[in-house]
Amino acid sequence: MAKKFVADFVVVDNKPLNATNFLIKARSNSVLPTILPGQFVNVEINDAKEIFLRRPFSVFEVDYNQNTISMIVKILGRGSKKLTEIEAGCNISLVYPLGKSFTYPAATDKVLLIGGGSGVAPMLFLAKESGLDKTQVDILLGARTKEDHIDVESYSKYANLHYATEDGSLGEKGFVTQHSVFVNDLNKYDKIYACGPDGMMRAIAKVAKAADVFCEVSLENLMACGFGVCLCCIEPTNKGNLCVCTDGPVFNINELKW
Amino acid sequence: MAKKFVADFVVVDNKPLNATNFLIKARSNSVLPTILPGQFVNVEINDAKEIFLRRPFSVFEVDYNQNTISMIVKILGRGSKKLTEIEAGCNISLVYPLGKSFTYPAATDKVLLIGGGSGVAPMLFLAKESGLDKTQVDILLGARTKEDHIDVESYSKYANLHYATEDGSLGEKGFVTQHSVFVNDLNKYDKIYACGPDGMMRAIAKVAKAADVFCEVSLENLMACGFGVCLCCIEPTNKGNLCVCTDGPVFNINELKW
Amino acid sequence: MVDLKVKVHNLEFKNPITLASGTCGFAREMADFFDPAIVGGFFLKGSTLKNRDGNEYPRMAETPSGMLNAVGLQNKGIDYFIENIYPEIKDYDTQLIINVNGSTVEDYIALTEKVNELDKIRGIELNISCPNVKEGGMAFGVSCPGAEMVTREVRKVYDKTLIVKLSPNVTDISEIARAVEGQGADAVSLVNTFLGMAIDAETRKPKLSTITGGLSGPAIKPIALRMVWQVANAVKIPVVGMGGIMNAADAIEFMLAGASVVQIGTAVFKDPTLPVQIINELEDYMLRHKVQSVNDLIGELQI
Amino acid sequence: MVDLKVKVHNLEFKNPITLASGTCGFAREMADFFDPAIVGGFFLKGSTLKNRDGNEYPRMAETPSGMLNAVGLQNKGIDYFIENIYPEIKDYDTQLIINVNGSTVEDYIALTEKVNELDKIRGIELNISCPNVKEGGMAFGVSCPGAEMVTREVRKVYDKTLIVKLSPNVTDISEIARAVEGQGADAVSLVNTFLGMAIDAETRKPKLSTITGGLSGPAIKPIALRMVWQVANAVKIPVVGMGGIMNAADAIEFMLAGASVVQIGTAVFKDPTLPVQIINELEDYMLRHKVQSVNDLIGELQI
Ligand SMILES: Cc1cc2nc3c(=O)[nH]c(=O)nc-3n(C[C@H](O)[C@H](O)[C@H](O)COP(=O)(O)OP(=O)(O)OC[C@H]3O[C@@H](n4cnc5c(N)ncnc54)[C@H](O)[C@@H]3O)c2cc1C
Ligand SMILES: Cc1cc2nc3c(=O)[nH]c(=O)nc-3n(C[C@H](O)[C@H](O)[C@H](O)COP(=O)(O)OP(=O)(O)OC[C@H]3O[C@@H](n4cnc5c(N)ncnc54)[C@H](O)[C@@H]3O)c2cc1C
Ligand SMILES: Cc1cc2nc3c(=O)[nH]c(=O)nc-3n(C[C@H](O)[C@H](O)[C@H](O)COP(=O)(O)O)c2cc1C
Ligand SMILES: Cc1cc2nc3c(=O)[nH]c(=O)nc-3n(C[C@H](O)[C@H](O)[C@H](O)COP(=O)(O)O)c2cc1C
Ligand code: FES
Ligand code: FES
Repeated sequence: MAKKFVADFVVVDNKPLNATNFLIKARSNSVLPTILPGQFVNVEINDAKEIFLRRPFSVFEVDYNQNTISMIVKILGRGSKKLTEIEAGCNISLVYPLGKSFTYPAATDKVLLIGGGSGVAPMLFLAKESGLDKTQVDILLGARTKEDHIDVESYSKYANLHYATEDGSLGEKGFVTQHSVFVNDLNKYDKIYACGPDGMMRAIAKVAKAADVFCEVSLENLMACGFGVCLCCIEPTNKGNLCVCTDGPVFNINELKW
Repeated sequence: MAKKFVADFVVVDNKPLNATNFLIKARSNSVLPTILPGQFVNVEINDAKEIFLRRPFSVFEVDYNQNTISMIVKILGRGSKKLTEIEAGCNISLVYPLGKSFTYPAATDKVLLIGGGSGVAPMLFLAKESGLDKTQVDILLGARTKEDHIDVESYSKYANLHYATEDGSLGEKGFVTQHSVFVNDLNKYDKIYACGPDGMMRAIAKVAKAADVFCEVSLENLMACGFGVCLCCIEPTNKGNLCVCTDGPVFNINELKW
Repeated sequence: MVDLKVKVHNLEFKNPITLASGTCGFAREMADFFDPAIVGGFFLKGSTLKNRDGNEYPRMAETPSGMLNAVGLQNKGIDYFIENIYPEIKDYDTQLIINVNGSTVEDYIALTEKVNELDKIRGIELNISCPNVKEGGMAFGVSCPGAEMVTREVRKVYDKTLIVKLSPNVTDISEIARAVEGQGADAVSLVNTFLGMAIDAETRKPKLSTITGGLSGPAIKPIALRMVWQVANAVKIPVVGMGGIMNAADAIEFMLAGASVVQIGTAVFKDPTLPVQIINELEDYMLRHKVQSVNDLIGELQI
Repeated sequence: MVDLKVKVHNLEFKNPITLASGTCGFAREMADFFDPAIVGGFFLKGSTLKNRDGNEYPRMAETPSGMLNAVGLQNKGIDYFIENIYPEIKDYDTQLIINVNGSTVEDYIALTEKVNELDKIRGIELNISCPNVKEGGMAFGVSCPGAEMVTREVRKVYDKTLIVKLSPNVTDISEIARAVEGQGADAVSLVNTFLGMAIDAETRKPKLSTITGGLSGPAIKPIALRMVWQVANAVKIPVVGMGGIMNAADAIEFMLAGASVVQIGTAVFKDPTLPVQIINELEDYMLRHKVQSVNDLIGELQI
């Protein structure tokens, strides 16, 4: 298996992206290994009473020159809350790189990336790294309202951006699975990639399966270790119970028992 | 029994007094009750993993105008270390006021106050509050070296200051019990008050008992609750096992089974 | 408004939030912090027939999310309680339950008979689970015959509410619960502390004078909750639950698992006003979840 | 230099720091983080005769200073291990001990017989204490007759080092330890997880698919340490200690209490390189305290 690391990083930036999402960038002292879209890090939450385990977050950006890893952290509970309060200059311990990446698209593929909530992180990472032309890549982002969306305009150079909001305050009204790029054009894509809440993943998988389109989703099962030893994060698949942390978090929907 | 409180204070100052001792001043939102020398507060250590209980610290100063309580915190283990890292502006939860104070001296008394390490705190408090003239009050402070002493020059208006260091780098060389004011002049004092490490207290008590001088010592037994319900902090006395947190921390040496 | 009232046998509690024995003194100490009438009740510090000095210092050690104690039932004996403490607390408008301890069955009986005379003490908590005494205590609570014997004999001399406090240091706590139920216990309370130990690696000595002591606090909560759930499913009498409760959510979890009343123990060392806060938060929870009566929470775990 | 070598029956450990079963996979997963030859040994993930899917998701819940798991011995069965995993790990220069689990005594025997053929597995850890399986598991480990029977039958077919892993969910763990010693166990290891439970107050549902699960981590350390101390005083065979060890001081405390070797379990979830750090810190401690050999720490609690 691939070499993995535990190391203290120094937080170089922690900025709010909106009311509940923060961009945290941390620098390592040592040279970073290759980290691919879909992979994640397991983060120790400092000084937090009654938080025992690490918390997993997808990698959002890697800068091999600066030796930094960035992630987008959404406040969900106590651990993520505490993490978003970390200040630049503080140490933060990461276990990395964890999990398997998305299957890279072929050079001629047309792809649809769908992100929900903080699930945008690996989607943007993939858009940037895919090596495809902007014309080949659509990104569909879903959130409850305009305010819940993260500003990703800078990614318009890598992809065509589409938005769905439940209240219609940005882009089309409704869930991502109701959005026109998803409803009308599904078969024009060679590959669909998605990351977001469980419900969204299942909804996407259902339609993609029916349409028989290649589709990979990233799962967020509860984890204790993050590197394949505890067997807590399992997902039932055609090959039995697989570990989301090592066999995933990215799965082809055809493997899943959904 | 007297009314006691649990409340969040705001740290208004935290400054190092030397390498291991810090002065922490915290302000309450509500009017402070009367707090006397020898009484203590029980402090919640914020955001510290694996620190479960509060930590007791003697009150060093009370400012009823500013609504502040100050304490001198010496770094001993994890809790005190963490506490000395608190920043001004942070909240800190105190249970207060706890324990009984020293017996105030009579107006004509000549008194000797002996402080070891962070035990200086209640001694300086008492010197200031005793209402006695400077000529009536001697303070003897003991520490390992000059560097371990806290600067208390401002108290020279309340008392005559004497120092003992183990290496002789400040004042007389040796333990407080070897210092001339203690060795030669014990019987000129009407009352002796002491606060410091257990060994020092026992040594002082032994001599004071032999010399039959009134002597009160403040004990630092391990505490769980600090307000008399757990019975963990007990000290054997003539009246049976008494709670250091409610029956003390100040005891007349004649009560103790030393 | 929501209805917080709950009954354990004949005992009416104005709300299910009470204070555990040995961590709330004789209630008066808590009165320094809040009006005792606010809480459901107090399980008073363990009493014995005669004065007990308890164990030697040191008696406590902090542990991860918990603490060990080795107090050993220090108290001045029941007569001192009756003469000096009872008069001071008897008019508190809340339930006062006395925690009764003996080295022998005769002790338990003699103690109970004295307590029986106290009008304002409408129930006893029979402690057969103290891990910090050499004789009696936990020895009775870890076997069915022992637990049965003490319960049976005390039951003979006591008509008010008899709550038997169980030890978690057993293979099958439901078995013990059923055993005391069979002998007429009106309720069971659980858990007492877990037998634990702490060592100072630097001095290579035990941290407690008694080497082992009783573990309490949030560390034990998952085990205590499991035991409350098992016992509630095993007996018909009400269950009083405790073990590491630190907030309203914890208290609610114990009720969902089957506890009619909960006790707040070690948590008050961190914050003596916590019981009051928990009552308020419980009300908030019930309003938010549209639960009319606390009785609609008891045992309502969705499985 | 200090001498870290220690023996458990015939098994030589280069140092007393090993990894616990179920928390270090099949050792290869740890090899992603450090050279397996550094640590004393690996107690491999629990194996069964046939493939087991384990329990349903969710299988874990965080608790104060600990966690609950309900994995339920998911593994591909011993044949898969022998064919696919053993060849990959057999040349690690460290002790590899296999953790053996059955629903029936026959399972245990069949499994042991297969393991017996594996040259580089010089010992088995007989798990009679898994709280997360419906049949077998803990059922054998919580009574003397059950523990005795499995030990006796396995002993008949196994000549290498037989370590029996005990359940802490019992009234008297020394009794069980003595029972398995009497049936020829070469060592005992303890503790397995405590049966616990977690509830989500908001959804009013259990947090684990199995309702109850096994509690591990620092929360249980005081109880585990007490049990190791009791067992070490009750038996003559060596004791392998574990339960919440997070640092060298914890490891040393277990050795002082009587453990010859310790296992690091849940702690590796927080930091997979921790076992290596602990070995270094143990050396520092021994130098600082002028302890020549780890054997001079074992059972050396000063009382
Ligand atoms: C592979 C992977 C990648 C992830 N990437 C990101 C990311 O890039 N950005 C991001 O913001 N989050 C991400 N997450 C989710 C993130 O790990 C959780 O939000 C975080 O662990 C919650 O911790 P907490 O202490 O705030 O919540 P807690 O206080 O522990 O829990 C709050 C509530 O949320 C539930 N919960 C906690 N964790 C999860 C989870 N993983 N799935 C479902 N429910 C959960 C709990 O059961 C509880 O009800 C990822 C998770 C995984 C497994
Ligand atoms: C009434 C009272 C008043 C006090 N006043 C002051 C004060 O004004 N300034 C001050 O600096 N300290 C004071 N102390 C001592 C202070 O409470 C301890 O230093 C502090 O609790 C240590 O916490 P820790 O987390 O740093 O140590 P830990 O990490 O918990 O322990 C470190 C080591 O110190 C030992 N230890 C911890 N607490 C005590 C104690 N109370 N007595 C003896 N050994 C102990 C532990 O056993 C351990 O070996 C007072 C104590 C009491 C009871
Ligand atoms: C310091 C201390 C003293 C205790 N004394 C008693 C006692 O006298 N009688 C009793 O039945 N339980 C006693 N207990 C046990 C508690 O009542 C309670 O059962 C246990 O602490 C678990 O609850 P908790 O985790 O909320 O504290 C004591 C606990 C502590 C911490
Ligand atoms: C996720 C998980 C899986 C486990 N699986 C096994 C197992 O397969 N066999 C076994 O004997 N013990 C198993 N255990 C128990 C551990 O080996 C160990 O006994 C226990 O966790 C206590 O040690 P710790 O607190 O250091 O983790 C498991 C523990 C955890 C947390
Ligand atoms: S989180 Fe431990 S195996 Fe996946
Ligand atoms: S610390 Fe609890 S009684 Fe003194």
